[in-house]
Parts: sequence; C-alpha cells; structure tokens
Amino acid sequence: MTDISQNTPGPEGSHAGSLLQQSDRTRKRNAAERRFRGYGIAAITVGLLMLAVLVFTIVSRGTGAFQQTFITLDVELLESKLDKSGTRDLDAIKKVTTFGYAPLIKNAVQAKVVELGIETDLKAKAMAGILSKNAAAQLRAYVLENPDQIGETVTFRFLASSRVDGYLKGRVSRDSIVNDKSISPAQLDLVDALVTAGVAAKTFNLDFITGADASDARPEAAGMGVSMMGSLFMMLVVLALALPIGVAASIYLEEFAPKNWLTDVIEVNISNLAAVPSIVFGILGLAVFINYMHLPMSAPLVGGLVLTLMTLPTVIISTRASLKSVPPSIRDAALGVGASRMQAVFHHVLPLAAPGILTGTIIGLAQALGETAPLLLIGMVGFIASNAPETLADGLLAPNSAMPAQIYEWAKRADPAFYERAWGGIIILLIFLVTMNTVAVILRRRFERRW
Amino acid sequence: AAARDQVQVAGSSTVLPYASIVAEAFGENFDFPTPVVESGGSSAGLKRFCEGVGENTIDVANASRRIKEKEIKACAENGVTDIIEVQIGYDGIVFANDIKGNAFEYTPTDWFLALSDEILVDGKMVANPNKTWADVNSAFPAQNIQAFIPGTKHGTREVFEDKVILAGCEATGAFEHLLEHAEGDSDKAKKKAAEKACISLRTDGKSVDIDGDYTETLARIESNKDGIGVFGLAFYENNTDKLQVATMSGVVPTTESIAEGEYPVSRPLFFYVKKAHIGVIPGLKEYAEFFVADEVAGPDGPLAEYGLVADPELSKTQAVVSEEEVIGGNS
Amino acid sequence: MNLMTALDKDVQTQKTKIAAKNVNVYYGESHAIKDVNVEIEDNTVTAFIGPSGCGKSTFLRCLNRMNDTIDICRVTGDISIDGEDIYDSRVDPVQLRAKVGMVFQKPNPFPKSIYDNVAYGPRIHGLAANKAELDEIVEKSLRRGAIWDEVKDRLDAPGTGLSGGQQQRLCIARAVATEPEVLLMDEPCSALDPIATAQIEELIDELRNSYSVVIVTHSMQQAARVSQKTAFFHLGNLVEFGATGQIFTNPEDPRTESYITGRIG
Amino acid sequence: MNLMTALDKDVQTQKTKIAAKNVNVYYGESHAIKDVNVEIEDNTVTAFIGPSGCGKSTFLRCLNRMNDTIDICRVTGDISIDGEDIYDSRVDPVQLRAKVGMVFQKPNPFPKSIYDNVAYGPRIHGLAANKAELDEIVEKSLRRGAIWDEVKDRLDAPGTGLSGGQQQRLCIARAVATEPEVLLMDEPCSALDPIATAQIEELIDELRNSYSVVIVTHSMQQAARVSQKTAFFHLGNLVEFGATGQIFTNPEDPRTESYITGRIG
Amino acid sequence: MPTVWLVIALLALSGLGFVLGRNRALASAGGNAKALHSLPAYYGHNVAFSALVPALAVLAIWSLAQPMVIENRVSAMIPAELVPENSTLGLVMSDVRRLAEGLDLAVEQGVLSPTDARNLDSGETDIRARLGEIGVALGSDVRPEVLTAAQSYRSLANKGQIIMSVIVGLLAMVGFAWAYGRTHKDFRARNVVEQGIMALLILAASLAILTTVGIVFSMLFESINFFGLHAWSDFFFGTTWAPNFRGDSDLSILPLLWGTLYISAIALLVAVPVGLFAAIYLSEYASGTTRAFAKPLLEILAGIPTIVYGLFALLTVGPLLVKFFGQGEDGILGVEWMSGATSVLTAGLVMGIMLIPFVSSLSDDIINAVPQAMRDGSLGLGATKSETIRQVVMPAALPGIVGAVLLAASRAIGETMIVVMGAGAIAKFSLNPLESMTTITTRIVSQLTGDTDFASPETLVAFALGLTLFVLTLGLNVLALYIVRKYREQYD
Ligand SMILES: Nc1ncnc2c1ncn2[C@@H]1O[C@H](COP(=O)(O)OP(=O)(O)OP(=O)(O)O)[C@@H](O)[C@H]1O
Ligand SMILES: Nc1ncnc2c1ncn2[C@@H]1O[C@H](COP(=O)(O)OP(=O)(O)OP(=O)(O)O)[C@@H](O)[C@H]1O
Ligand SMILES: [Mg+2]
Ligand SMILES: [Mg+2]
Ligand SMILES: O=P([O-])([O-])[O-]
Repeated sequence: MTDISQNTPGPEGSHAGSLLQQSDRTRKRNAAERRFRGYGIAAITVGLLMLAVLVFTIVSRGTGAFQQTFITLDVELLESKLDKSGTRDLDAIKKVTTFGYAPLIKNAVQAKVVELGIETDLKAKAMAGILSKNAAAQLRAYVLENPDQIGETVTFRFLASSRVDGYLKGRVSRDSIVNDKSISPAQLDLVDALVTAGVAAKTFNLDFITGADASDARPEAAGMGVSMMGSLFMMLVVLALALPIGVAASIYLEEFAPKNWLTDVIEVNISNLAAVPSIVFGILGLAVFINYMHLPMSAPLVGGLVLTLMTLPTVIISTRASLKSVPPSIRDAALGVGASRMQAVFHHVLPLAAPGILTGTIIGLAQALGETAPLLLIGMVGFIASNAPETLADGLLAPNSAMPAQIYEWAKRADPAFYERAWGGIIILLIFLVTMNTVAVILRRRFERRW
Repeated sequence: AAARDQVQVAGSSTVLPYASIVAEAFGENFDFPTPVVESGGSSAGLKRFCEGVGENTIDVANASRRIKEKEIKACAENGVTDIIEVQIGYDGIVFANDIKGNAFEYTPTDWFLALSDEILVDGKMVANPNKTWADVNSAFPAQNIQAFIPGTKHGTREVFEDKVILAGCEATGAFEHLLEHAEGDSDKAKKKAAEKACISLRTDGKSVDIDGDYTETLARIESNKDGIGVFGLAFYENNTDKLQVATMSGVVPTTESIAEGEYPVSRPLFFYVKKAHIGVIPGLKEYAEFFVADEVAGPDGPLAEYGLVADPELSKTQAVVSEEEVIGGNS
Repeated sequence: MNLMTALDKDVQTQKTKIAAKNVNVYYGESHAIKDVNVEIEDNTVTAFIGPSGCGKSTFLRCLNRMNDTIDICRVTGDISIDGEDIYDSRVDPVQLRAKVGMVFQKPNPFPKSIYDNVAYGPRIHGLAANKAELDEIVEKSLRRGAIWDEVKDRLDAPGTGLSGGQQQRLCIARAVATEPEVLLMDEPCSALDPIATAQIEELIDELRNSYSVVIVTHSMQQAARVSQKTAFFHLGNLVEFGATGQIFTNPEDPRTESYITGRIG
Repeated sequence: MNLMTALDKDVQTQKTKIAAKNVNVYYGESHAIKDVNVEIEDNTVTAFIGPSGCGKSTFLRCLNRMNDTIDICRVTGDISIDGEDIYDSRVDPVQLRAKVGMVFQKPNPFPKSIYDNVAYGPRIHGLAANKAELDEIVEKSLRRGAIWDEVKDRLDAPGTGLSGGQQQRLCIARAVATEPEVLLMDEPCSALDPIATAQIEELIDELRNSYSVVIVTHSMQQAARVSQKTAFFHLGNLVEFGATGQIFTNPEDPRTESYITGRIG
Repeated sequence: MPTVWLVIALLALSGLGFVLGRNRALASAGGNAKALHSLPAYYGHNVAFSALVPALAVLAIWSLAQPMVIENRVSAMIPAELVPENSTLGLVMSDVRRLAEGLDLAVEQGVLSPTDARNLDSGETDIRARLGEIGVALGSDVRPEVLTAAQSYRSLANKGQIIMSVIVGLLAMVGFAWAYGRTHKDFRARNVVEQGIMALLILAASLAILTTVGIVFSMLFESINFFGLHAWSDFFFGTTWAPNFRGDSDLSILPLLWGTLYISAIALLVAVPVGLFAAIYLSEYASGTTRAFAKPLLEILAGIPTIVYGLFALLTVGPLLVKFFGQGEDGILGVEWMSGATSVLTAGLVMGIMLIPFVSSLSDDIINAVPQAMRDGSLGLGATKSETIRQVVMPAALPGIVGAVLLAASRAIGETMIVVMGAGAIAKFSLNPLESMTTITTRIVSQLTGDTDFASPETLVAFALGLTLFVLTLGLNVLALYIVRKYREQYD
C-alpha cells in the first residue's frame, strides 16, 4: 500500500498535513471555490442591481402620472345654449356638440376669476385654455344624463390642461414656454392665483388607473384602466390555453412519443418556434384568426390566441426540460406497483416537474404581457378608447388595447405629458406582473424539493 | 360572428394623432361607438384596407402619402374598387436641434453637403469630407455634423430626400454632373441612377437613421447635443422647451407658412374610405364627414391647434366626402 | 442455522406460473441475457443467484416488462404468465405489473410521505373502499415489511428521509400492499440487519402460500433458507435451474459448483 | 468459514485516528445519535453494526462532515482526527473529505463514463501528472474494486448503465482512487456476490496496512472477518465498543448479546 | 343564450353519467371495487366523456357551420340587383346579420314582442330608429328586401338552433347509453380513458406543427411574390441593405444576418454567464430566503417592457459607453472609437440583461432537480462545491440548460425594440462592436410597418426575411439537438 503513496506525486502531502492548515493545493482550490462563489454573487448582484436601476428609473419618472391637477368651477348650464326649444327633448339636446359647450366653460372661468378678484388681461378663451379639452365632454355627458339640471348652476371638477398640470408638477416652467403656443405666462399667473385660492389643486388621480385612453390633444385625461382589462383578458386566454396545451404537448413528447424522426422534427420545430420574431405571430394571427376565421379585429380574444401561440414554445421547452430532470427511478417505482404510464406521469413526474413548468409559465406570461409587436397587426395598437368591458364576452370580443401597446403609443406621442404617463403605465404593468407572478412563485416554492 | 358596430381605422402613425382627436370627439358627440384607430404605418394600413370588402376588413386607411397605382390595382384584385380619397391637410417637416445649441438657417444645399455620400468638388465626385457644419457653410458654427434623419421606413424620409437632399444635389450641380456620367439605356434610367446617387447618404455615423419615432429622435438629441433632427411640426410645437427650429431657405415653419406654400418641406396627409362599407358600417360616413368638417379640420379647429396644416381647399374635400366621390371617376 | 436444514424441505411440483422460452435481452449491442428458458411455479419461492453483473436483475425486469422503460433494452423470446404471452400486443403492461409486483434493487421511495408511499398502489388499484380500509392496508403492509414500529409515529414524514434499510423495507411494504400474484424481489434484504432479514424471509414464506415469489439474492444461505427452486445465472446464461436442495448439494454444472463452493458469506 | 477464525486475530492497540466525544445528531426534532463516544484507531478496521435505522450511517457521515449537506441535520459534540477538531471553523471540509473518503450506502455513480467516475477524484486532487499516470490509477483502482475485468472493455460506457453490484464496486474503486487516510464504507458489499465480497474484504485488509477503515455491515460474519474493533449501535446509542473478538464472544451489554445471538445471516 | 343552456345541460348530463357509470360498474362487481378492472372513477369518466366530448365537438362544429349555411341560403334569396355595384353580397349580408341580431336583441330586451318582430314592415316602422334606441346602430335605412332576408335569417337561425339542440342532445344520450351499456366490471375503462387523454396530448403536440405550417404558409406566398420582383441572388448573396422609396433597392440579407448574429452573440455573452452563475448561486449556495426573493425578483427583468430597455439603452447605457470609448480626449479612456450612443455593444449589453432570467430561472430549476446523491458522491471524494457543480451537476443538468440558453438565444434573435433604440438602423458588415448595426427582426418589423408601397419589394422583403430567418434558426436548433443528444448524461 505504501508504494502507492510513494508513487503518487507531490501535493499528496495534502491528506497527511494538519486539517487546520490548508495545503497549498487546497488553498488554491479554495480560492477557486471562492472565486466561483464570487461569480455567483456577482451575477446575482448584477441582475438585481440592474433591476434596481430600472425600477428606480421607472418609478422616479412615472409616479407623477398618478397625480393630476383639477380645477373646481361652477358652471351655469344655460338653457339658451343647450336646449333652445326648452322641451328637454333628448334628441334636441344631443344636437349640441361639445363645441357648443365651450362658451359655458368660458363663462364659468370668467365668473370664477371675477369672483376671486384676480386681475388678468386674458381673454375668456385664453382663460378657458388652462382647462382640459375634456371639460366640454364631461359637461355634455353630465347634461345628457341629467337634462333636468339645464338652467341650474352645477359645481364641476375639471381636469387642468397638460401644460398647467406640468407647471404644478415642475415639468413646465416660465422659461420653457417661451416658444410654446399652447400656454402663456399670463395663463400661468392665473393658475398661480387659482392655486392660492384653492380652486386648482393637484390630487391623486384614480382615473389614470381606471380610465381609458384619450387623444393626443388631452393627455391629462388618458388612463390605463381599459387597456389593463385588455391585458387581463388576454392573459386569461393565454393562461387557459398555453399552460394546459404546453404541458400536454410536453408530456406527450417527453413521456410517450416514440423516439423517432417524427418526434425529433416536432421537437426541433417547437424550439424553432421560440425563435420566430413575435411580429410573425401577428402576421399569422391576422391571416388565420381574422381573415380566415372571421374573429373580430382588435379583440383581446385574438390577441390572447396570438400570444398563446407565441408563449407555447416557452412553456413547452421549460416543461420538457423539467420532465427530463425527474430521475427515471421515480417512474420505475410507480410502474413497479402497477401504475400506468399515464398515472406515473400525472401522479409523480408532473408534481416533481412543477417548479420548472411554473417557471416557464412565469417567463412566458411575462413575455406575453409585455409584447406589442404581434398586437400591431391584429389591431390592438393605436387609439382604442372603448368603455371598460362589462361581461366576459365583451371583455374578449370588444375592441381593446393592451398595457404594453398603450405604453408604446404614449411613448410616441408628442406632448411630454404622455411621456410621464408612459412611465406611470409601466409602473402599473409591473405591479400587474408582480401580482400575477406571486401566485405562481408561491406555488412553485411549494413544489420544490430535492431527492 | 356578431356584427361589428364601430368604425375601424388603421394606418399612418403620422395621421394617428389627428384621427384619434377626431375619433374621440366623434364618440363623444354621436351615438356611434368611438372608432378604433390603429397605428402601424401607411403601408400596413393600406394593405389591410385592400384585403377585401367585408366586416373583417378595415373601413378607413390613414396614409401620410398618396395611394400608389400598384396598390389601387392590388385593391381592385381583392374587390376593393371604390375608394374615396380624402386629403385632410399637410404635415410640416422641420429641422430642429437642442434649445441651448446654435441656431441654424439652412438651405437644401447645406444638407446635401453635410449628408451626401459624395459631393462635387472641383468637378469631381469625392467622398464627403465635411466634418463640421462650418465645413459645409462658413456661416455656420464649427459644430460636428450629427444628423438624426428618419429611417427608410418612414414616409418622411422620402420627402426629406426629395425636397431637401435632391434639391441640394441639383443646386450644387452635382445632379448634372451625375447625370452626365450616369450609365443607362434611356434618359429615364440615367435620371434614375443620378437620383439614386444623389440621395445615397454617408454611412460613417454622421447621418443616423431613426427607425423609431420623433420621441426617439428627441431622446438622441438629448443624449448628443450636437444632434440635429428631423421632426413633424406638431411634435416640435409640443416640445418647444427642448428644441429650437431652424429655418429652411429663410422661412420659419409654421402652420401658416406651410399652408401658404412658403415653407418647402411638407407632405399631404390622407385617409381613404371604402365606399362599399358606407351604409353598412354604422357611423362610417358620419365619421368621414365629421373629420373634414370646418369646426374640426378647419384652421381654428382642434386639429390645426394640434399642429395639422389645414388644407386651404377644405371645402372641396368636404364635397368629395359628402358626394362619395371615388378615385378615378364617379359611381 | 445451517445450510442443510433447508435442503430437506419438501419440493413438490406446482403448476407453472411463469414460463420463459428462449429469452434474449440486449442493451444496445451488448447481449445481457442469452437464450434463457425457465419455468417459475406457483406457490413457490424461486431464487436467482449468480455473480454480480450476470443478468439477474435484467431477467427479473423482463418478467413484468419493466425493461420497457429502458430505451436501449430489447427483449426477444416468449414469456408467458398463466399461459398468456406477456409480450403480446394485446397485453396491457399495467395490468401485468399490477399482477407481477416488484421490489427494486436500489430502494426508490417516492418523495412523498411514508403513508402515501404505501397507499399509492392500493389507491390506484382501488383496493380500499374508504380511508379506514386504506389505513388498515397501510398498517398491515408496513407490518409485513417489518417497519411499522419504526415509522408508525411519523407516517407523514417523507419516505426519502429514512435510513437505507428502512427505505428498502418501505419499498417491500409498498410492493406487498398491492397484493400482486407474483412478487419479484431484487435483493430485498441487502441493506437489512439479521433480524429484519428474518422478518422479511418470514414474509416471503408467508407470501408463498398464496403467491409466487422470485427473489434475487447473493446470500447462498438466504437462497437455501427461503427458496424451493434456484436458478443460477452466469454471464447471461442460465446455467442451472432446479430444486434448491439439489442445486446446493448436487449441482450438475461445474460452474454452479464452483460458485457454490467458492462461497464465503 | 466460521466465526471463530476471526476472533483470535491479534488485537493490538494502535494510535487513535478519530476520536468522537459526546456526539449528538438531530434530524430536525428527532434525535438520531445520542451522546456517542468512540475512538477509532489507525491501521485498524472498525465495524459498525446494529439494527437498521439505528444511526450507523448517520454517525459515519459525521466523521467526514457529509452531514453538512443535509439541511435539517445538526451535529453537536467533538470529533477530532489526529487530534484536530473537524468541526473547528478553520477546518476545510473539502480537505477533510479528501482525507476521509466515503463509500455510500446507495451506489451513486456519476452520470459519466466509468473511466471518468474513477478518474474524477485523482483529477481534482491532482494525483496524476499526466494521462498515462491517470490511466494507471484508474486501472489500479478498478482492480482493487474487483471490477476491472468486467469493465475494462467498456471504460467509456456510462457508470449508470452498470448492474447494482457493479455500481457498488465502481463506487469503491472511485473512493480508493483518491487514496484517503481513512475510508468510511457504508455497507460496501450489500449488493455483491460472495466472490466479489471476498475480494473487497481482501482490499479492506490490505488498506488497513496504511490506513484506517470504518465499515458498516449487517453481516456479523463479515464484521468478524475483517474488523479488529466493533461498535454496536442501538436506537442511536453506542451500546458497546471493543475488540471484535470480545464483542462477538463475550459481549458486556445484554442488548449486544441479544443482537449477536439473534443473528441469522 | 340557448347554447349556454345546452352546454350546461351537457355538463349536467356528463356529471350524471359519471355518477351512474361509476355506480353501475360497482354494481356489476357486486359493490366490490376490487373486482373491477379499473378504479370506479374511470368508469364514471368514461361515461361522462362519452356523453360530453362528441356532443361538444358537434356543437362546436355546428356553431361554426350554421352561420355559413344560413348565410348561403339567405344570400341566395337576395336578388342580384340589390347588391350595389362594387359592393359585395357579403356586405349586404352583414347588413342582414346586423338587422337580424338587432331584432333578436330588441325581443330579448322586451322592446319588441316576438310577433311584432316577426311582422315588422319596413314601410311602416322606422326600424333603424327603433333599433337605435336599444343601442344597435345600423349603417343605413332598412330596405324591404333586407328585412325579408333578415327575417328568414332569424327563422333559419332559430330552426338551426332547435335542430342542433336536438342532435347534440341525442348524441349525448347515445354516447351516454353506449358507454353506460359497456360499463361492466371487466370493461377496461382506464385504458379507454387513458387513450382519450392520450389523444388530447397528441392533439396538443400537433398544434405546434399546425402553428409552424401556418407560419410558413402565411409568409410563403408573399415571399414568392417578393422573389418575383427582386433577384434572389441579390437577396441571398448581395452585400448591401439599402431600401428606398424609388424602388430598385439593394435588399440583401447578409448584412442583417451579420448584425443579428453579432448582437445576439453579445447578448448571450452577457446573459449566459450571468444567468448561469446566478442559477448556480441560487440553487447551490444561497439560503432559502435569498433564493425565495432573488429568483422572482430576477424574473421581473423578463417582464419589463422592452421599450423600457430600449430607452435604457439609448439614454443610459449608450452615453455611458460613449464616455468610455468615445469623446476623444474628454472620454474616460481617451479614445475616439465610438461616435454615437447606438452600437452593437449597447444593444447587446441591454438585451443581455433582459435575458438573464431566461437562463437563470430555468437553469436553477433544472440544477435543483439533480439528485442530491450525485452531489454527495462528489463531495465525499473531497471535491469542493464548485468542482462538484462544474463537473457533476452541470453535465447532468445539461439538456435543461441548453434548453434555457436556446430560449434566450431565440428571444435575442426575435427582439426588436432594444435593437432599434440601442443598435441603430444601419445595416453593415463590421467587426467593431462600437458601431451601429441592425438585425433581421427589426428590419421585418420596420419594412412591414413602414410607408413603402405594400406591393413593392421593399415591403414584401419582410416576408422573405421572416422565412429565411425561420429556416436559419431551424438549422441552429437541429445543431443544438445534436449537441444535447451527444453530451447528455442521464443520472439514476
Ligand atoms: N435525511 C434524514 N432526515 C430525517 N431522518 C433521517 C434522515 N436520514 C436518516 N434519518 C433517520 O435517522 C435514523 C438513523 O438513520 P441512519 O441512516 O443513520 O440508519 P442506519 O443505521 O444507517 O440504518 P440502515 O442500516 O437501515 O442504513 C433513522 O431513524 C432514520 O429514519
Ligand atoms: N441500463 C443498462 N445499460 C447497459 N447495460 C446494462 C444496463 N443495465 C445492466 N447492464 C449490463 O447488463 C449486464 C447484466 O446486468 P444486471 O443488472 O442484470 O446484473 P445483475 O445480475 O443484476 O448484477 P448485480 O448482482 O450486480 O445487481 C451487466 O453487464 C450490466 O453492466
Ligand atoms: Mg442487479
Ligand atoms: Mg444506513
Ligand atoms: O406611419 P407613417 O406612415 O405616417 O410614417
């Protein structure tokens, strides 16, 4: 025996030396170990640091969107303007368009200015310019709801225009508006006076979270709510289809399919689908779901179907990888007591593979939630300001947008106020994502075990 | 399949803001649902427009250029024959740089000399040697040339090439020179080759194609103060706190100067309506009429306020819509 | 206890339960079982002995088609149980395996609770009408597996957290819980102490009353103690098969003899 | 071969290699090893015997800190090797495990080729200067593991495609290839036939010349044959520890006696 | 909504089938479950599925087919004169449909009685206005022919609905009866049910094939059109990519392919090491709590919209790189290698960050699934943890890790926003990672959403690019499959 220890070269003193003293080789190996571990920590740190930077950027730019400036005014709903005939006939009242409501608003601002004794050389139209264009629509909607109020004076809380809002948020300053045609220093003076009088104030804006998109002319009125519903319904479709179909396909391919060229083709095919640019799925969706199957355009159902096709490869690849990693002895054990292969898979293998399946689902859904390109072709990107859906069918079929599409649209718009809303929208998207993931993450932890 | 009850619009992202302002007001003032206005580009919009007639196709295509003959033909092949062309106004294209930077007064020549791949020096075409704007025009400061121009996907690029680069090419005499030395069987082919040579831009990083939107151009200027970008007028007007606009051939771009034809760089904007859908899709005709109504598209309307250069001949357009006049004759 | 005691056990002939004819098994290129013919009788304990790597486990796995799960494994020849060819395409391997239970060489408990490990088989075969009956089956099986006392207080603990020998007995309990007609046991006592071994051997003897048991073992003594028939494998060949007494006292083949006499353990 | 032959082997006292004092091990709540004190000598084979589940493997794993890998496992007390506390914070478990090798109860070959399985240890410890030397180490180790002849033609085949007993011997070969000073073997012959067992026992005897070997076994005969010292565990307690001869012929504790005499295998 | 009721009835029937089937099986075995071939529940499932699945399938097919049949029948009734020139029958039919649905809705809401609805006269009532009241907008006033068509549409639909209900109901009964009749203690219910499940599994797997076929077909025709307009030799072997509005553009895939490979390679160079080390740390070193938090946190990186990454590249990473590699004397390294913020490196780095969780999370799961016995075996030989991981755990986890990396690579190839904003839009061959380049995918998106005439090669090239990319990645995947097959190590 001794001959062996003599034969063996150098560092084998290592076994012989004191345990409390590391041999040279051990020290070297431990250094490698520490480096390796260090790489791990560094990797995590890099990842988390980047996340922190991104989240910080998002939050610092986006929180402003959750507040909005409102101006409270008393508007006299003049019969002469709104219902000349005086019959309160709804059809007649409807004939007055929002343009017809502008004078009422002008009057209301002017009245307020006079009431508060603010001095200004502004014309009434310019004074009303500090209000959002949404004001007239708000007024008209109110009158159509309550025709009996015509002739009365009603108190309204109007949105301020985006420049005014930006002024109160510090985005707009007197220096920055030198060349701006939409607002003048005199208007800002007026705003200052209104703020002092407590008529104009910045408050939390629930409409941003629940409302629908607004046109480029009124960023202050735009909200994420409806597109959030769009995303929600799409995610429901994706979850309801991609997870079961993906898992079923993986089970077949990994556990049952004979190993031959055909299944190889399918396998390669599926990984290849993952590399197909997402917009191509949009092309497919347009061709199959809209042109061929005549499903409605801009519908979350179609969006969900397209995203399902896009997510499937992710779910399948991760599910197959986890199924593969379950030791064969588990299957043997089950088969050995007379379980069918189906039973062995569903009772034993699948639960053990669940963490990986859930990871695939988390990543797939995250990807689907943030995807815009395929939606472009099936009509979910653009200006889609529908009402919030009321029923499931409505939610699936009525035209709607999605959160990333909404954010993408906002980020392109000219008014810088939309820029803030885009970041605010990203905050909402991330909260949505984290909420969605939490369930899966908790589930995944319950399934994790080593054997 | 349930019947569709809202107007479905798709196409140009340049027209999108205007269309969405109209759609929003339309939804507020009419009993019809708010039309859906998709973005995705003029070409994609027209393509879907031309896919056929029926509920699963769009009713209106927005475009920042006129529909092409080939497209009309493709449309017809799919049964889309009666197309109403509606010109809504003009889009001004402006050159702007950082508000704190130098002010510029350009001519097309300056841009040609700054960005062209090759310029005419002493009767020969040589690789563009200009590094700063001072090299281009001694009246300019010695600021590095860094232009952010629309990528080849954008219609704006075509306008930029035609109205600025090509104009500059001709003004410097380079075009003539190129035409002389051009290869080709016919005059037409020669002209084409010369034009192609004119508009080929340098690829050494001085000229950067922007594939995204004006917000991206703006972001690039913010991160590179030397940058000069090409913007839509409406975009510039909303961002006067960050950008200063340059004059072109001595004219300041405004809605008025463009409407009067003084400012050279602009392009018409359109939307196309599928006549077959009128009377079938609820609110389609009303939408089209509302779009071009005086109180909407007129010089004092919300569109002009937002930056659209109103069409001086709006009444003609209104007639086209109410008469449902289609391209290539009446029906 | 001495080897001889086993040899004068009565060796009465029973009806054939499993008949294997010209069985060959290949792992890819390599020929692991060579032309084996054997008849395993009902109500009999058959021992497979032979040097490590000679193909005992491989052959055992053929008997309930567990080899199906190994991709590269190919089986030829006929194996029939109660006269029915088990490799017939109409045969449902699941039903076969419910009938022919197996205890694997390497203990492989499910990563589930001890209770669920044992209850799994009865559940999928519907052997218990209700929870109480299932509890009963589990307890009975664990008792038969000689492990009840050690685990009765921790039936909810994972089966993978048991000691090696405990896992082995758990797997035995799991196998008997489904009441198979034939039980294949691949070295069931390899990790057991003498007392536990004795208990398992008792179990085997008890099982013989109603079932047929095939056991792979390296212990000649064990083979002699529990089996009525013995098969000796060598390099993939079935060298000799016969009554245990005869094999141990009067082997026909010289290889058998040298293996038996070279015995130490 | 009979038990007695082993008992008159010379039991000379060697210097203490491993000393365990008041060792307690807990798996979560459950107390698996209770206050064990033992001294394992150099150049000696020490056998751990005791009923299944009594804590042999657990205690064995304490000796090279393999218990560290089980989350819920907690060890208290002192264990020292050559007078150095192995649970000292300065001790590097890696160096410790290089010095104290281990063969696990369940064979666990790596999913690599047979060659790589054996070469793995020498490679990480830098025992071979070149390929030729490594080849030599691998061959020698496989020979010592009594498996060379069976695998020499398929060194590139995966270690996981071996039979149970072959895997076990591969794991033994893998452990001896790193030349540890102490070798802990948890039932190294459980899946081996008598001839292979004899070869492994020979190896153990040979190893004793330079090293210290601890072996867990369920076979009293094996313990008597190969060990000089024997420790008997029961329910987590070290009931008795002493010269093998004395333990087997004249146990002090009644529990030891009843275990030994209740022996069967 | 009678269809809903029909479905509910079917579900109820199949629920009943479950109970009855189960009971009958038990009864046939004299109440002794052990005498059954399969578990009692399988008999229940068999009856339930037999009652439900064919009926539901017919219901689905019928629901899809009925409108088409009715449409055909009704449109045959519409006189050709009624179809305005240049319109189509289809459009008139949508009018008919909308009117029919409006009338149904009116009846449902009680605005019209069923008889009134049936006897409407377009001359007498202003149907458009009445329907307008309940929120159904019609495009134009109702013509009598359209009204007649709509009425027959309604009656046909009604009839169809009734016939369908009967047929589906009958089918469910038959399925029920058949399966129920077969239910006997020796009936191999489990096998039958499992065959059914297997059919579903196969169906799910074939969906992937269908998708592929769909993708290929949706791009094939336009690609053929493209090659009709543009020389294939230029597309495959040319060296310039320069689309322009005048036509006659250079449209070669090669510079795009180069950009794609370059940017993806850099992204993977970031994501794979970081992701793998993160996975290793999480599964092998980190404490339970660290892992519980760090892993989901990293996963958020995959869900941040790519536009944010794009802006991050443009506004933060790009300028930072310029500070290092650009700006000449003023820069940190004092070199002038980089002229703008957009570069291959910018996009690659940022994309790499986005891809970290693709590698880390999945690999972590796979590494975690490697049996502890493997680690013990290695540690027991005196290997350090890192040696164990590198030489034992990772090879065993290889197939899964390759899968994760492939997923990340796929995503890198398919990404647009980050490339557009981070790498620029210039197609060129260059080895310098500090220059702008672009990728195939971004060109697909940009040509597809651009302003060039949609029938021109400049737009159609998008389809050719898509198809070629599809074939290229297919090759890549075949390679990956081959590698995994070759190096796979199976534990146990
Ligand atoms: N990972 C674990 N988690 C919880 N309990 C355990 C674990 N491993 C072992 N035990 C328990 O600790 C006790 C001692 O187990 P150990 O494995 O040491 O027994 P052993 O003496 O080796 O038995 P055998 O001869 O069966 O291998 C047993 O009761 C066992 O159930
Ligand atoms: N999965 C496999 N792939 C390839 N060869 C295998 C496989 N399983 C076993 N073998 C080989 O087949 C032969 C027979 O193996 P088997 O497991 O049947 O032996 P055994 O008699 O059970 O031995 P042991 O007593 O050691 O368990 C051996 O040479 C073995 O190496
Ligand atoms: Mg074996
Ligand atoms: Mg043990
Ligand atoms: O989107 P555009 O067509 O206007 O560039």
